[in-house]
Amino acid sequence: MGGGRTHEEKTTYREAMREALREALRSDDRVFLMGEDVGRYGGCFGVSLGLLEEFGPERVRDTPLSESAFVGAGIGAALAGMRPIVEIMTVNFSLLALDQILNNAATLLHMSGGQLPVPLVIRMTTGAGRQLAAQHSHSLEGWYAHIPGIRVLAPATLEDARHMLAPALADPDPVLIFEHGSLYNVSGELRPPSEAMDLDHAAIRRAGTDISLITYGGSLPKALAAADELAAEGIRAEVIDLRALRPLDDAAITASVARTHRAVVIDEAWRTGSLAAEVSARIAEGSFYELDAPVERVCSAEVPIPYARRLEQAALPQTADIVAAAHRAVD
Amino acid sequence: MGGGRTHEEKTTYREAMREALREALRSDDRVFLMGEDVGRYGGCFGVSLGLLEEFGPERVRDTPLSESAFVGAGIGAALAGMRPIVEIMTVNFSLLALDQILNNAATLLHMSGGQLPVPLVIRMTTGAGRQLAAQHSHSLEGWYAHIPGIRVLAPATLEDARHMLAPALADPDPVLIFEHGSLYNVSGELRPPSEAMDLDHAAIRRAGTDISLITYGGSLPKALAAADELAAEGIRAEVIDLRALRPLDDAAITASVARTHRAVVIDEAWRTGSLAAEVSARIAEGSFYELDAPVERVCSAEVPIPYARRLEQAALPQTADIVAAAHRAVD
Amino acid sequence: MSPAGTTRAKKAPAPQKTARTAAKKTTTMKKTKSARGPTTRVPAAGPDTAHRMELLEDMLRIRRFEERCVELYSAAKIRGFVHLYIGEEAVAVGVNEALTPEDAVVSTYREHGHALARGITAEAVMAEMYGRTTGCSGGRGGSMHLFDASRRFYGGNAIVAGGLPLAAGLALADHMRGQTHVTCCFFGDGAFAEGEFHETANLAALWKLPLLLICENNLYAMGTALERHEAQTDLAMRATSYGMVAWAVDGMDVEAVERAARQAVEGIRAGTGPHFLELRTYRFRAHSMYDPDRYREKGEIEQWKSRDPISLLTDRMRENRELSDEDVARIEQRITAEVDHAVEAAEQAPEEPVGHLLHHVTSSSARAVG
Amino acid sequence: MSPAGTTRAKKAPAPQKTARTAAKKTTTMKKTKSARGPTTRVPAAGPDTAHRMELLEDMLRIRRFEERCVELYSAAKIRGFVHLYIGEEAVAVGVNEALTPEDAVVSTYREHGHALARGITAEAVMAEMYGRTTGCSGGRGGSMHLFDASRRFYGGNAIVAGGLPLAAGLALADHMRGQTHVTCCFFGDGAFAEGEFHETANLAALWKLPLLLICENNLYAMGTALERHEAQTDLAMRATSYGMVAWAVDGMDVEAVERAARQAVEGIRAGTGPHFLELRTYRFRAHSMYDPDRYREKGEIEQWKSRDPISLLTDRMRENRELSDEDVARIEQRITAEVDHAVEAAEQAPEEPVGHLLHHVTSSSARAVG
Ligand SMILES: Cc1ncc(C[n+]2csc(CCOP(=O)(O)OP(=O)(O)O)c2C)c(N)n1
Ligand SMILES: Cc1ncc(C[n+]2csc(CCOP(=O)(O)OP(=O)(O)O)c2C)c(N)n1
Ligand SMILES: [Mg+2]
Ligand SMILES: [Mg+2]
Repeated sequence: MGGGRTHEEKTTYREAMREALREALRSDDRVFLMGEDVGRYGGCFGVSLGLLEEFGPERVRDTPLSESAFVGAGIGAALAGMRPIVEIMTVNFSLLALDQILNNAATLLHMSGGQLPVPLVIRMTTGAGRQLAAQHSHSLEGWYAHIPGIRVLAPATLEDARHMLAPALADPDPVLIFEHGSLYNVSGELRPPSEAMDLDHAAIRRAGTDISLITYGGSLPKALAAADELAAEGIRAEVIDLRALRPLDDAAITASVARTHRAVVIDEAWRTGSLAAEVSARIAEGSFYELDAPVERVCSAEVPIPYARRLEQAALPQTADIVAAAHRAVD
Repeated sequence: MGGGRTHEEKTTYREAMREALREALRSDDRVFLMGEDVGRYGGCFGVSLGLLEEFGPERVRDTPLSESAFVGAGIGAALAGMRPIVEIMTVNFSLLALDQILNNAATLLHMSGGQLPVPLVIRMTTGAGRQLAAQHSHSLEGWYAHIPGIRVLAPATLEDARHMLAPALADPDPVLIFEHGSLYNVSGELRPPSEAMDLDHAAIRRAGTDISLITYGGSLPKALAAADELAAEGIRAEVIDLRALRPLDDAAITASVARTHRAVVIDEAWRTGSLAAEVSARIAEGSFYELDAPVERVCSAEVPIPYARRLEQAALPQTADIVAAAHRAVD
Repeated sequence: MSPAGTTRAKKAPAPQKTARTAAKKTTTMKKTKSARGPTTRVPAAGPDTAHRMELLEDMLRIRRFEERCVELYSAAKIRGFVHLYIGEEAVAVGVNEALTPEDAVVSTYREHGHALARGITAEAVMAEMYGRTTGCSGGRGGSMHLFDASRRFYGGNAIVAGGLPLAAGLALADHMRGQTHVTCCFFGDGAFAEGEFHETANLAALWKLPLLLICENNLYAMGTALERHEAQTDLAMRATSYGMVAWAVDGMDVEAVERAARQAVEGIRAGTGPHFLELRTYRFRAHSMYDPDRYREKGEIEQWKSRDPISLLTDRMRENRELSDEDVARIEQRITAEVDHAVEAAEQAPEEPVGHLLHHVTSSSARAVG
Repeated sequence: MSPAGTTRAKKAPAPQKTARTAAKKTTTMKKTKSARGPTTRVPAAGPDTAHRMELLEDMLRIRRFEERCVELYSAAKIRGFVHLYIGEEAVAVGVNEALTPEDAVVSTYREHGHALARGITAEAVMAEMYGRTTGCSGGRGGSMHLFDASRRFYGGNAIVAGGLPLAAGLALADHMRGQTHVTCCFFGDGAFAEGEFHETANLAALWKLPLLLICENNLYAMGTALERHEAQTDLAMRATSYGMVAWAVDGMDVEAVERAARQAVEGIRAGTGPHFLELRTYRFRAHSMYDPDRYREKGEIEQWKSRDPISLLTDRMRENRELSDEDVARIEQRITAEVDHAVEAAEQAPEEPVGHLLHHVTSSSARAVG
C-alpha cells in the first residue's frame, strides 16, 4: 500500500499522505494517529489503510463519534508530551471541535505565559465537488487561518502531501492540515523533497510576468489549467500556491505582484469573508502602487452548496471563471 | 426597569434592548426568549431582568448549559412556526452551537428547496475590553458574516438596540444580533425610530469629506472619538456604522469612499481574516479608481487577548490607533 | 427502570389509518385529522392480515427502491453519498404506524426508508437523487437531504446527531402550544456518543417534551462496532438514566416495532415526556457506496440476513396462511411499476437552470426570482 | 452499581506527603517521586492530628486568600471575572491529598482553591490576578487561567466543561506510556449538561483511562438550580451509567472527601478505569463578582453555612481536644502573613512591557524575544 515505493513509480496523493503517516509512526513512538474510523475501516478516504495492521490499535486509534472529546484528548495528550495526529473526517465536522481548537489548542501557550506548548497535528479533508451537498462541502480553512497561535497548511501537490507532515510534527505548536477531497486520487511521480519543503513559504508553481494567480489546495489544478489556457492566448500567468494559509507568505505575494501588477485570488470558500478577501486586502494595502488593476477574486457563490451536479459546478470556482477574471484584470 | 419611558429620560443600551424584548414578547405570542440564565438570574448581563416576572417561565425559558441543544431547539421551534429569540451568553460559547447555526439554521431553507424557512433570532454578547482574557474576549461576528443564508446585525446605538429586534423577528430567515459588552452601560436619550431603522442599510454617524472611518458595534464610539480628534486638526472624517454585517451595504461604502477617497476600517477582530479584510478588499476591488491611498485596517493584534490591563488595551483597537491610521491615509 | 424488552409491549391495537396512507390521499396535512377508515387494499383475510399486508408492502417498497438505487448509482445516474437502509426496513415502517400526519419526523442521511414510510412518493425521492426540480427537495438536497414540509418530514441531516436538537425544538413548539403531536427523531448507535445526543436527551427529559427518540442500533458506526465506540453498550439502559422511559426492541420484527412505537407514542401523548426506543437491527449493505466493508465478518452478515425483516414477516404470514405466492407477486408487481415509473419520471424531469443557483439562500432570494 | 455513599469508603490511610507539601520543597516535579517523610509541621498530637491540622491550614489559606480577593476586587486591584470558592474548600483540599506530584490536574474558572491546594503559592496566584509577570501565568491569564506546568496543573478553563476532553488526553498519554499517574479533572454540576461531559465520560470509560472526575455539585450553575438544569439530579447514578465507578460524597467534610478520593485513586491506579465522585457542596458567595445573587433563598445559604467545611473540621478537632485556640491563632497568623506577603509582592511586581504583547502566541514568538 505505498510502502517502499521508488521514485520512478506513480504515487497518488492518498498514498503520499499514507507514507508520511507511516514514516511519522515509525520514527517517533510519541506519534499516534487518532480519529473516527482511522483503524479498522482504513480511514474514511482510505488514507490510513494498512496502518492499523502495522502499528496496532493503540497507535492507530479508532474513536467514537465525539469530535470535541477526541480533538480535546489530542490536545491533552500533546500537553503531556505525546505527538498526536488527530484526524477529523472532514472540515464539516470540525465545527463540533472548534471550541477545543480555538479556546484550548491555540490559546494555552499564551494564557499560560509560555508554559504549555501544544505539539498537535490535526488533519482533515475539505472542499466540495463530489455532489455531497450543503452539509458536506464546506471550505472553512479560512476561518482557521483567522486564529492566532496555530499554523494552517494546505498541501496541494504530491510532494507537499508527502513531506509537510514531518515538519508539522516537529513544530511545537498546533498545526492544521487541510486535504482537499478532490486531490486524493491525483497521481504522478513523487519527486524527492526540495529545499523549499518548509512550512513557511509559498511556492511558484508556474512562473509568469503578466498576472498572478494566487491560490491553494484543491483550486491549484484549476489555476494551472487556467494558466495553460491563458498561455495559449499569450498571457503569461504566474501561479502561486500559498501552501501555508497561516501565517501567509506576504513576501512571496508581494514579489509576485511586483512582477505582474495584476492578481486573481482563487479560493473555494464563499467569497464574503474568505481567505481570498484577506489576500486581496493585503495586496491592495501592501502593493497599492504596484497594482495596475483591481484584484479579482474567484470564489464559491454564496449559497449552501447544492446537490444537483450542474448547480454545484456553477457554485464552485472553475477554470473558465479564472480565465475570465484574468481577462478582466488584464484588459 | 425601562418600561414606559418617555423620550426625555435617559436610557441605557441594556434597557433599550430589554424594552425591545418586552415589546416583542407582548406583541406576538409566538415569541419566546430562551437561553442560559435569561430568567431567574435576569440574563448574565442583566438584559432580561424582570421579563420572567412579566411573561413566566415558559416564555422566558432558562436552559441547561447545552449550547448546541438549545440553539438547535430554537431552530426546530422556528421550523414549527414559533418565533424564538435564543440568547447565547457570549460569542465565545457560540462555537459550541456553530454546527447548528451553519449546518441547520443557515442551510435548511436551501437544502429543502425553499420549503423550510427558519424565522429565528439569536442574540449574543461580543467583544473584549473588560480583562476577561483569552477565552472570553472573542470578536467572531466576522465568521458569522461569512455564512450565506443568515443576516448578521450589530446594533451600536441606543436606537438600534431598541429598534432592530422587531424587524429581525419579522425576517423569515435566521438573524444574529451581536451586542458589544462595552455598550450595555452606554446611556443617553432614546430618539424615536427614524425611517432608516431597517436592517439593510449602513448609517452615516458623522458626515465628512476627507476620509471614511468604517466600523460597527463596540468600535463605533472609538471611531467617533477619533473623528473628533481629527476634526480638531482640520481633517473631516466621515464615520460609517455598518449596522448589518451580512449582507454588507456596498452602496453606502462605495458612496462614502467616492466622497472621501480614503478609508480606515476599524474592527475589534484579529486582523487576518477579519470582516475588516472583506470591507478593505471590497473597497479596493470596487472603488479602485477612487482610492487615493491604501485602505487602512485597525484591528486587534493577533494574540489571544491577555488578561493584564495594559496588554489587553494594547491588543485592542484604540482611538489613537484610528487617528494614526487616518494620518497615514491622508498624508 | 424501563419496561424490559418487547415482551412488555401490549398487543398492537387494530390497524388504523397510518400517516403514510393518510398522507397519500390528502394534499395538505392540516386537513387530515388522523381519520380512521378502511384501507384501499383488499384484505387477504381479516383486518390483522390486511394490516400485515400493508406492512409487507411498505417494507418491500423500500427494499426494491434501494436495490434500484444501487443499479442507478453504478450507472452514475445518482451521485454523492448514498446510504442504504436495506435490512432495517422494519424500523421505519413499524415506527411510522404509530404516527399521525400531524406528528413530525426528523431523520438522518440514511433516510430513504423513513421518507418512503412517511408517504413521500418513490417518484419524489428518486427525482431528488437525480437532482431534478421535481425531487422532494427540488434537487438541492440529494439522498442525504430529503424534505417534505407538507408531511412534517424535516429531513435529512448529514451531521451525525445534528437532527436531535432540532427535533427537541419541534417538540417544544408543540408542547408550548398545548398540542399533543409527537416529534419522532431517528438516529444511529454512533450518534449516541455525540454530545448533541446527551444535551438533547437531558433537555427533553427536563422539559418533558413530546419526543420519540428512535435509536437505530445497527451495531456499527461506519466501520466501528458498538463495543468499540460505547463504553456501555446497553443503550436503552443508558437512556433511562436521563429519567426517561426507554427499552430495547427487536428491530427486525416489524410488528414488534409497531407495538413498541404505539406504546411509546401513547405514553408521550399522555404527557409523560420523551420516550426512547433502541431498535436492534442491522444493515445488510455497506455503510455507503464507498465502503468496501472490510470490518465485519461475512458470517455475521449472513446470520443477520437469516432474520431479514421481510422474510420474517412473510414467513409468519405464510405460516398463518395469510399470504400466497400470488399475493407476493401482485405486490412485487405493483412496486416494480412504482419504481419503474419513478425512474422514468426522474429521467424526464427537468434540471434546475443554473440561473436559479441563488434561489432559496434567503426567503427573499426565493421570492424575488422563484 | 457503585459503592453507595461515603459509608463504603475505607478509613483513610495514614497521612502521606501530599502533592502540595512535596511540591513546595522541590524545584522540579520530576525529581519528587512521591517520597514519604515527616511533615515539617509539629504535630499537636499523633499523626492523624498532624494531618488534620494540615487539612485545616490548607482550607483556611484558601478562605483567607479569597476574602482578601474580595477586598482587592472592590479596590479595583484585581479585575475581570473572579469566581470564589468559599464554602467549597474541603473539595480541593481533600481531593489533593490523594494525588502525587506526578499526577495531573485540570481545573475550571473557579480554581483558586484547586491551585492553592496543589501547592501553587499564594504569591504566584495573587500576582496573576494583579496581572504581573510574576503571576503563575505571567499575568496573561488572570483569575480564570492559573497554570503551573511544573506541578502538572493544567489550569484554568473558562469554557464550562472545556477542560474535560483535555483531561482525557492527559490521562490517555499516561495510559499509553504505561505510567500509573492519575489525571484529576474538576468541573461543576452545570458542566454535566454539556456534550463535552458526555463525550469525555464515554471515551474515558471505553478506553479505561486513569481519570478522576471530580464533579463539584454546588447545586447551581450560575443562577440555575440543579433541578432546573438536570432531568436526573442524582449525578453519581448518572455517571455509573457510562460504566464507571461513581458515588456521592459529603463535600463539606474534608476527611470524607480525602477518604473517597484515595479510594477512587487507588481504583484508578489499579487499572479499573475512570472514577467519578460527586462532591455535594455549596458556594457561600455569589457566582461571580457581578452576580447580585437573586435566585437563592437567604435561608438556604444560612443552612449550608452551618455546615461550613472549616467549622466542621475545627469542631471535630476541638471535640477530640486536638485543637486549641492558640493553634488556630498560630495558623491564622501564618496565613495572614502569607497573604499579606502575596499582596505586597504583587504590588511591587513588574508589569509585562507592552512590547511583549505578541510573546507566547507561538513558541517561536516566545523564543525569539524571550
Ligand atoms: C458529526 C459527524 N461526524 C462524522 C460523520 C461521518 N459519518 C457519517 S455516518 C457515520 C456513522 C454513523 O453511525 P450511526 O450513528 O450508527 O448511524 P448508521 O450510519 O449506522 O445508520 C459517520 C462517522 C458525520 N456525518 N457527522
Ligand atoms: C460553554 C459555556 N457556557 C456558559 C458559560 C458561562 N458560565 C460560566 S460559569 C457558568 C455556570 C457553571 O456552573 P457549574 O458547572 O455548576 O460550576 P460552578 O460555577 O457552580 O462552580 C456559566 C453558565 C461558560 N463559561 N461556558
Ligand atoms: Mg449504526
Ligand atoms: Mg455549580
